[in-house]
Amino acid sequence: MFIIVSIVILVAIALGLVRAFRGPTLFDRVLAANMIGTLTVLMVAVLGFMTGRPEFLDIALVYVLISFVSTIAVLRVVTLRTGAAAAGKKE
Amino acid sequence: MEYLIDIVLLGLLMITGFAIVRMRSLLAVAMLTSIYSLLSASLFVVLDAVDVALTEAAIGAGISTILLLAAVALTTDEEQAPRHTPLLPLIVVITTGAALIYGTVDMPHYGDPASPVHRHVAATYLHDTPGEIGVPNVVTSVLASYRGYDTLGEVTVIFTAGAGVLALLGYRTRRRNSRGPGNRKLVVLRVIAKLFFPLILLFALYIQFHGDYGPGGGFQAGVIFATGFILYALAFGLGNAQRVIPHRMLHIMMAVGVLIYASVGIESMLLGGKFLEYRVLAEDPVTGQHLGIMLIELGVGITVAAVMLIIYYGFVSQQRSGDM
Amino acid sequence: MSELLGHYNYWIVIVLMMTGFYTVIARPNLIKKIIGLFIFQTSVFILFISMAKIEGGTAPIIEAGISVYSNPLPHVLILTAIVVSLATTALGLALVVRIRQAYGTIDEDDIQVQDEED
Amino acid sequence: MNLVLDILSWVCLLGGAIFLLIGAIGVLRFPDFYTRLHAVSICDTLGAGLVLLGLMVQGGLSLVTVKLLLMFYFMIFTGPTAVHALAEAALQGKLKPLVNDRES
Repeated sequence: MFIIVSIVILVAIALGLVRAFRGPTLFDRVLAANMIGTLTVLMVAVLGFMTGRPEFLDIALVYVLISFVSTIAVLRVVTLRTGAAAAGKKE
Repeated sequence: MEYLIDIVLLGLLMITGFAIVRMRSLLAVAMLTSIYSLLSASLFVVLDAVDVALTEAAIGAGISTILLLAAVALTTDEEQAPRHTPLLPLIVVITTGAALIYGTVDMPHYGDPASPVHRHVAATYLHDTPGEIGVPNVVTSVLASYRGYDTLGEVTVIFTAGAGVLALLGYRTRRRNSRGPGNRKLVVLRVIAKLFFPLILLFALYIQFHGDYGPGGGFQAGVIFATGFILYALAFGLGNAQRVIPHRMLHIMMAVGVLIYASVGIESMLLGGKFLEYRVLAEDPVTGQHLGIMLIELGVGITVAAVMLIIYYGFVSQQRSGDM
Repeated sequence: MSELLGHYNYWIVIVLMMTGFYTVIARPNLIKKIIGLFIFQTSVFILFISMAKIEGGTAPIIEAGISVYSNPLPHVLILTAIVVSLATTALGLALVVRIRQAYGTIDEDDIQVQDEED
Repeated sequence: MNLVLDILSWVCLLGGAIFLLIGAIGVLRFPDFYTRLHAVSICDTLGAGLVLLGLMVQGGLSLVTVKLLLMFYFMIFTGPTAVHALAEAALQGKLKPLVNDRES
């Protein structure tokens, strides 16, 4: 049963990858990366149960906390760039 | 069944690798790189390397993406079209690849228990760890005790790299934050950051001190600790983060970590043992091992956290337009 | 199945390695070169971890009732290598940033042209 | 009793998996960025929540369940925040349409 769930998660990751390759905007790629982050968390959790040693959920927990930080970092960089570019245009 | 997941994950990794090479927009490449690390960390879980997966999770998903983005923001987003024909590199690459694939023919099969890798010292480590070191996590015992020299070397490399980044990028202390109009939009982020900042630090401490019993240790904890502060800096600005942990303090911490590690070694020499022989640190050899491992993991954690933060401060304080 | 695919992991590792290698030698952009190095590094990590796996084994954290563990030694080597690789990548990126400040470009060919003019 | 719990957890896991798949298909098929945000939110909240719930039932009363609960707690905070920040950044970018990805 866990194998079915993990296969579904793998398929979902593949679909997200297609979106990340296609774009078209950078935001779509960030969105796809964010979704793949969530899916990876679930994947690691399900794998822990599948191999019969679910005490290794720490990895998934780290992911939840860390991938959030990186998404925010991307958006700060992009927003700053647009802000700076807009300011440059006005002058 | 795990074999199937292994195959699919490796296939996805390969496709992502190709896409990274083909794409021109470097910000998009940075996003794909973060996806690439996510996939490789799941692969490490499938391959039973939980400690490695934890490290890759802490580093690949967070700090390495942030660094790459900061570097792209400081240079240029767009890659120019290559001016040379890629024919010669392609020939070189295909020839080398073919030679390497020919080399794999004689390698033992994947998962073969009789492979030479497993015939060497690994069995001894697995067998002796419960009695000699007394910690369940064999990776920690090998890292900190059996191969303590190696790890001291690695920590010194990290220290040197941190010093190198410091020499190249320097640092500027920000007095105060720019309270521009954009800051009002950060309300949601700031509330969440306030909620999460202590939790991430607490979790880093858990990883640091639980490393003997589960996946974790000083390397991972240091990175997670630094990521907590990066979240703080992202939400409240670099100036405020530098008021919490000033740059000077990081310089000291970076050296203190390595010094703790080395002085544990010297202490054990003074007590009549060999360098980094923790047995002599306490009456009972197993307690001594525990104490030594805890101390050197602490040293590793301090150095790694300080170096990661120095790198982040260095890259961000180069940005002209603000706090990133 | 396992006879046919016994070397699958190694093949993918080699493909990834060559992808990184190609990026390093064929792309003029310095950041792209560093990303190529990153892919190369990761492929080496996967190679080591694949070798450590034992059929039917589990993570090397001792627990009562489990007898087969995967090899912990490559895990230790790669664990430290990942952190070191991040530190050295940061050093490389810092160099790229300084090169950009000195030359105004991070394209290898442009840098060479500027060097020849001097 | 055990069987009931097992069936309950399988239902949750399968339901979660279906929502994850729906979300992923939505991310791929929806026509523009803002609509895709909805699809991702399904993955982040309902899909992840149900899968974690199913795992919690499997874990029983133990430290594992506490960790899963923590994960769920983090997820319901981080997911919406990330999507909110994304939407805002995109809105800012679209209003001053300078962030167009040059590859498109």
